[in-house]
Amino acid sequence: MILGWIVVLTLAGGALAWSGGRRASRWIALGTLALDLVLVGPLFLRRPATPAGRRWLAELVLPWMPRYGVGIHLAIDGLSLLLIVLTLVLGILAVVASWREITQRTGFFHFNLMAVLAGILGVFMALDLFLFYLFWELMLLPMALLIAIWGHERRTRAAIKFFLFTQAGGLVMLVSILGLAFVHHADTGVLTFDYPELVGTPMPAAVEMLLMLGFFLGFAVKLPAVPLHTWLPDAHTEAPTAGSVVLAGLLLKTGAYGLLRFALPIFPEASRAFAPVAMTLGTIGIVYGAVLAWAQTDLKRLVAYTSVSHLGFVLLGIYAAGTVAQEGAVVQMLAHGLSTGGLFILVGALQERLGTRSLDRMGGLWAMAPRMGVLGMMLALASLGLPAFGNFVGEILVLVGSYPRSPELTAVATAAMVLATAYSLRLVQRTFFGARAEPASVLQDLSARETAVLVAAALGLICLGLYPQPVLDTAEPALGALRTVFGQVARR
Amino acid sequence: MTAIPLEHVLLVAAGLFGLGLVGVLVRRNLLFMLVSVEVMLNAAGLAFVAAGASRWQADGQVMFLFVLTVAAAEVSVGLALLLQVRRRLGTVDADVARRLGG
Amino acid sequence: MSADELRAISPLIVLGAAALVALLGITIRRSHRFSALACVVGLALAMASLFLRGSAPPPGPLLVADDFAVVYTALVLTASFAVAVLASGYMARRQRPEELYVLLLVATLGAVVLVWSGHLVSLFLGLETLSVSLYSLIGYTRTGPRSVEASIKYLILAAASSAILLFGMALVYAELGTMVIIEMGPALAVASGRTLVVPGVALMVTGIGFKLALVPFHMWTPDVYEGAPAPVTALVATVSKGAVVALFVRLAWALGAAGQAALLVAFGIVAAASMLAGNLLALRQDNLKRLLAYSSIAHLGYVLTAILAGGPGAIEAVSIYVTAYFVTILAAFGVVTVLSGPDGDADRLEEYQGLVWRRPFVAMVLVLSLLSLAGIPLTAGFIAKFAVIFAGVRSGLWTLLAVLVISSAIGLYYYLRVVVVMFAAAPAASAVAPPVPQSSRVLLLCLALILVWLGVYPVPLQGIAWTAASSLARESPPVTTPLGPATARRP
Amino acid sequence: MGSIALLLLVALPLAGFVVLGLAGKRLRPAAVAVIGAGSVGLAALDALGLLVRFLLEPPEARVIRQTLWVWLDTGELHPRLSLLLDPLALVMALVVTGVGFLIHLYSIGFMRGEEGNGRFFAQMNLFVASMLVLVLADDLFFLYLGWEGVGLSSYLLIGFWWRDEKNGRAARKAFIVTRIGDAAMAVGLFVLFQGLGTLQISEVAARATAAWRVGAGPAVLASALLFAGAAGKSAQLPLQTWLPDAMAGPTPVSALIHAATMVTAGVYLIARMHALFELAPDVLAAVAVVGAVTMLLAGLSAIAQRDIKRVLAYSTMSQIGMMFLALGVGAWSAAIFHLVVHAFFKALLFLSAGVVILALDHEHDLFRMGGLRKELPLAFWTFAIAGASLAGLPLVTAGFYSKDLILWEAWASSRGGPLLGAAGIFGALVTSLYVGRVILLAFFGERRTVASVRPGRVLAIPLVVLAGLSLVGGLVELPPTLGHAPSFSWFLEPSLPAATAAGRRSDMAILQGLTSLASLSGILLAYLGFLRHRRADEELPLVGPGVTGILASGFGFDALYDLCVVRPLTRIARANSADALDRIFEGLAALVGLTHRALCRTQTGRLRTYAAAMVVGTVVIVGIAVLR
Repeated sequence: MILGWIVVLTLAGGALAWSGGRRASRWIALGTLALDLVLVGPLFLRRPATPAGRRWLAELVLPWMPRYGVGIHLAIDGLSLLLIVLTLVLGILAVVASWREITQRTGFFHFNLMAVLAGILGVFMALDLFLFYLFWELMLLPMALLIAIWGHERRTRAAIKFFLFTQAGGLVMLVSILGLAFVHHADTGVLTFDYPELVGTPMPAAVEMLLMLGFFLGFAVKLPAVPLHTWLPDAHTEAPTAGSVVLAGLLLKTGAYGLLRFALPIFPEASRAFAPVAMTLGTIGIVYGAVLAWAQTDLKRLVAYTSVSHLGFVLLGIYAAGTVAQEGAVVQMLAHGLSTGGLFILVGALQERLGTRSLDRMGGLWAMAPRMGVLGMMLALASLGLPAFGNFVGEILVLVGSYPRSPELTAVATAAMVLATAYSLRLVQRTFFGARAEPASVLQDLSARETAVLVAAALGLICLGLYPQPVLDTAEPALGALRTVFGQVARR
Repeated sequence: MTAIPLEHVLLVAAGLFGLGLVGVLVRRNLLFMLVSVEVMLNAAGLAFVAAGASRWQADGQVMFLFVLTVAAAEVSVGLALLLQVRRRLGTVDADVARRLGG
Repeated sequence: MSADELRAISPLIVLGAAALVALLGITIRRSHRFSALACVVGLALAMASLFLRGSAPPPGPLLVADDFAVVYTALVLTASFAVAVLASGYMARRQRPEELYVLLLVATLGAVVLVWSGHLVSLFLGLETLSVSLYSLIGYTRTGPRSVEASIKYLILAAASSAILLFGMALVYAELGTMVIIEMGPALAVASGRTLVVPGVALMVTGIGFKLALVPFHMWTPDVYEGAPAPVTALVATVSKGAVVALFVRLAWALGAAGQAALLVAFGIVAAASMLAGNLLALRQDNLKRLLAYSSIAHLGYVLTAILAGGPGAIEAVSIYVTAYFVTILAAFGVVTVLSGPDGDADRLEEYQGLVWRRPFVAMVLVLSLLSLAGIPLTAGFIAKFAVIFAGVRSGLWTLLAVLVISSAIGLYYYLRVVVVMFAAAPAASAVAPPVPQSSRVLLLCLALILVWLGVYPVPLQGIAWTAASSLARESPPVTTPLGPATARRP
Repeated sequence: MGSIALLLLVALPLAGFVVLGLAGKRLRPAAVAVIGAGSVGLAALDALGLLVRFLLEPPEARVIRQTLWVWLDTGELHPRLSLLLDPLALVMALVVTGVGFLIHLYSIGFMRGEEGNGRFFAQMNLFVASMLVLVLADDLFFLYLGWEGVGLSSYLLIGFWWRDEKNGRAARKAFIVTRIGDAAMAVGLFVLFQGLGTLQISEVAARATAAWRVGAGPAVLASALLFAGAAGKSAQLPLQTWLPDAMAGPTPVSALIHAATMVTAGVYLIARMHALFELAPDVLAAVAVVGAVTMLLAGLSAIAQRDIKRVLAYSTMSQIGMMFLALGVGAWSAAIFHLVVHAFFKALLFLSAGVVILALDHEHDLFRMGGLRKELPLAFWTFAIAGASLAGLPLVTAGFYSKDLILWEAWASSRGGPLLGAAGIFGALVTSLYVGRVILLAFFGERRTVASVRPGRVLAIPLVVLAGLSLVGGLVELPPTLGHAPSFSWFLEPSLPAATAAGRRSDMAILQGLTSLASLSGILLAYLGFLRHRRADEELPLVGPGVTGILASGFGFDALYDLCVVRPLTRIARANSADALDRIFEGLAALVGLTHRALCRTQTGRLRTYAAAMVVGTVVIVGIAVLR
């Protein structure tokens, strides 16, 4: 029953924050998210003790539209629990990070932020495909408003581009969802959108491939698979700090989660046939994202393209199928959330102080802002996949898992680590080292609040890097269940 | 006398209808466009009368009566509006009144 | 005409009486309050009488009063009620507002007759009553040249289209020999040749197509929507289209047998063209009323797609769509009406810049209606779009569905563009809009609440739509309609 | 007890890093020095204690294992963070902590007054900790963690003086080039894991020999990739261009990281995985050839360098080439012996050069030094001793014994051959030539600059100790011809198989004579070329300016890579920085916009256009209905 409460609470918190004053709205938002985390806590502790039979840690089933076979079916297993915790943590980081940055209409800002988070929580919980689609669309509008109202120079164009890309993908997915429901209806005479019942619907290969592609397109736009990624840099660059953190840290994960939860188990044969193409797309994403990140002069665009590169690993890991690769994808999702979220907060702090995001006007900031330098260095090292950070564990697991499936792609993906080094070090060099581009401007170091946020992100990454076992144990039962449906794809 | 076959009358009605339609397209003066619309309505009425007659039913003629009344109503409102157009836009030429567009 | 037969057609009588009372009221003493009151009360009474009709069917073949008709009549009456309320606010600052309410009542009467019509004569009469009263309604604000131009354009084109419709009816009658819509199906099955019926039906479709503003006949829409005063535009967009949709569904259901593949292909092209052209034309419109006009063309394209899906499921989808469309468009034009000052309607996009921060309540209603038009979840529009796609997937209209997805993706652009403009920073010197009259404020609130309520919990709407669909399906003779496989008559 | 000592070995420098990292700014320089040097010193003592413990025990009992925790456990991959101390690891640990401690002592004096002193010692401690992890790791993933940690600290320390953009670029170049090797090594690990199912080093050796026959595909692929990783880290061809630029870092950094320890990590890796490499003979041959070629190229390049540190950098590259040659011919313990001895004299060379640089206020150019014999006697004598050991002065220096052992193995062993032996001898000649040149240019001839700073006592201690070790170090491994006491290779026996080269003692004597002759003639040539007939224009005698240029630029590898890899990639990336794929969607949007404008033109506003459209529509629909 907690699940329903979490989503409702987040939305209510948002509404309350809207009505509250400028100062109150921040605390209300923070309080709600903290309360959610408290609610989710016990689930996390109950994790290993899920009784054998039951697959879901918590479940909520309510009737909604019986005529169309639509019901409110929320449930979480290990995988969605991890992502929910990530959502709440990054939500808190985002609220704290934009404490000072948002000055006008903070109430409405926090309402939109909480609405996005509620949408994301819903996506991770929904098991009814109609409800899933509803939450999938619901998180877009507040995000677009976040970008459009509190964004930077070309925010309107970026907001509309972001909205159109994802909505178009969503519409294609809606048609596939309905197609799936009707195929199931034709087969069993029962019209339902419930995920457990739809899994395992027998269907001819051509239809299965078509429907799977519909789902894949919807998710590939969100998890930016390369050709469909061009909305990401604009949206991230123009979004306010909290927007970028939520966008990079969470919205991209909904695509990956969708693939793991819906695309693979419902269409095992088609996914197996499609796996090589998807893995190649993932690898192209890794290399293409890295090369473009290396060539950017705008700091936020650079970090945005690194997301494309990191999520390429996730896509590679998901379709490499097998315990190691998919858990690597899950760890990579969490690590990317923390590292890129942290980097965006840092870049936001820099933009607040220097008024610019362009690397050419930065340099030599180490002397004036050593704390920012050290934390920036740590986050950059995490994003280049240095061992002892979470990203490394994620990437290594994905590569180890995907090697048996296709050695060539894995070799190319590993080679991309060098490109990752190039862009990460370039980022650190052009901001903190070298001569000062603008000696005049005085830069005061990170405030206690910002330092706390970044230290939290860095510590999270180090814990994930040195001892990822709790995360792996949580994800394992969920992925195991998905895999039994998806069949033993990876040769041992 | 032998009944006139339905097709002939329908052809006449169709011809009349086509005439009215062309009238609407060709004429520039709004008044004459109104007139040609009336012609179209009456052509349809004629078709109805013919259809009814061929089946020895009175429905066709009843329909024609209604067509007449409605046509009259339309024309009256049309002329009233025409006056307004003349006063407001200063002209009755259909092509001049194109402030709304795009 | 026995007493219960009279009761059977009581809504029409009430409407007629209300129109007379309003007219007489004007002759005695022109008072805006009285006319408005008469109109509103008349509509309310008509709505009440709609449910107190008793079971007896209306006399003669002219009128049919099944659940389908009741649902659509209720829709039409509520829409007119809303327009009346909006008009009372809008006309308060204008001179000689009283006649509008009379015309409004007559237009509503025409629409209801159209919905109830089971016979070609009543069809024609209902259509023309509605059209004629619309001519003068559109040109009501005589002072502005634009509304006069719009009304004359509408008049000529509407008259021509009804002539075409009439000629089509004549041909159909010539072939089938009956004017009663229900009997046309069996008559068609038994009829020897099809030489006259097919062109006849095609011509009838053109007449109806004009009223629904489907693509080849859509060109009048933007000019009339822009020219006409805002409440009248709302009337044109909702009542006129809704009634004609009801009629089209009834005709399509009855004449199912006549529609060979050819007609279906023609309809498919029209639907696809409407969806694409509607959205494409609205892409960079800076005039809100023209934008809403084009978007309503696209929406009627979606409705036509639903109709083409065929079977009772299709009728249910259409009914859901029309209801959602009514509520949304009324809300949208309600906001435009409320914001319009005496000197001209608030249709330029600049006037809506930063509206959210200047007039939060009104702006939020417009945002909600735009989102509903775009089909964003938690709004009625989403449930409607879902129902249409549901029907489309069920009947496998893949090409039309592809066009629907593409065009609604395009549509997202301009809806969001307006929303983003409204959320942008408010310009410094923005004209102070007139205060919102209390009645309009309550109406907008109700419309917004319904909009969200239908989006969140649409089950009652789906129930009503299913009763309408099944009632229509039940009455038609057991003929296999090409619009879908033989459907179970009793759900 | 042993495992706690082992844990302490790694924990001490790590603790030093954490303390200095967090509180480095607030501590006084003295405290920073004590913590920085102290932690490594204690680790050195700990290592010595372990050495004593090992010597007291019988050879087969000389192993200590300690598992920290299971890093992660998914499917069948469960790497453990576990440490393994065996004689090989202990020797490496001794070198890292021993030489490391001496260099830390030295850098207390060298870095006094530098801004960011705390940061320097923190990063040095991080390096020592990572190197110890690399050396002691029992799981290849844990080794990889140390491997990357070492790369990171080398990046941080090369770019220590971050204000100068040049240092930043050198640091980035070093990290990226080594990362290319690391990527190859990672793929090697995947091959191993897929083939053998485990990455436990001891386990890998056992399963490899069982699962794969000699020359088996996966074995060759895995060893080749591991060799690529080793070549990257140890600056061997083709990934050697980063080492000369790495001299941008402070001199103690060059001494510790780019001479004594990090660059030898590749040698340790191949020695550690010798069982795997033995399964791929042609990879071993490649190792030998690459080693020899790098030795010669680097040696020749060293002759033409102007900067004293770049000479030593190329010398290091050349000496490591010799170690790879030894590994290639299967002389595992000889390579490790040379590694140890090389650590002593190369560190000493850098430290004494550091004294000279400090004295001349950071002057690196040889041609602006000269005649410093009397000015800096300590620097002169220690540099001379280390130089002699590098050149392999017969009998007196440690370098002679270690280099001679390798040359003997290269000549006589089954995998070696006359060609490799000859290359080795010629390498020895070239080595003594450039050593002689440096000593003569720097310390003899007329004085050009005044030495302003005298080295303090703290600097002197490490120099003296290392000088002693450079001389005495060789006695640990006496060849059969000179007293036959191979105690070093005997000590390494359990970890590394003994050298296999059998051959008559007389042949060995002849070879030793040849190598001695080569080193002496090298010094003579240097004397003739650079003191007696010293050229005014600073060119190399006998060879034209063109050749000098080629040698100075290290055979033009930098320009080559820049031309065919770096520049094209930058140009492509910059050209596409606006993301060409975006054009697709921008184009789509433009197309839609175009159709919008076209359609808008149809809305002319004229009544008759609308009527015409309606009529045409009617005709079309009726046409379709009737005709189809």
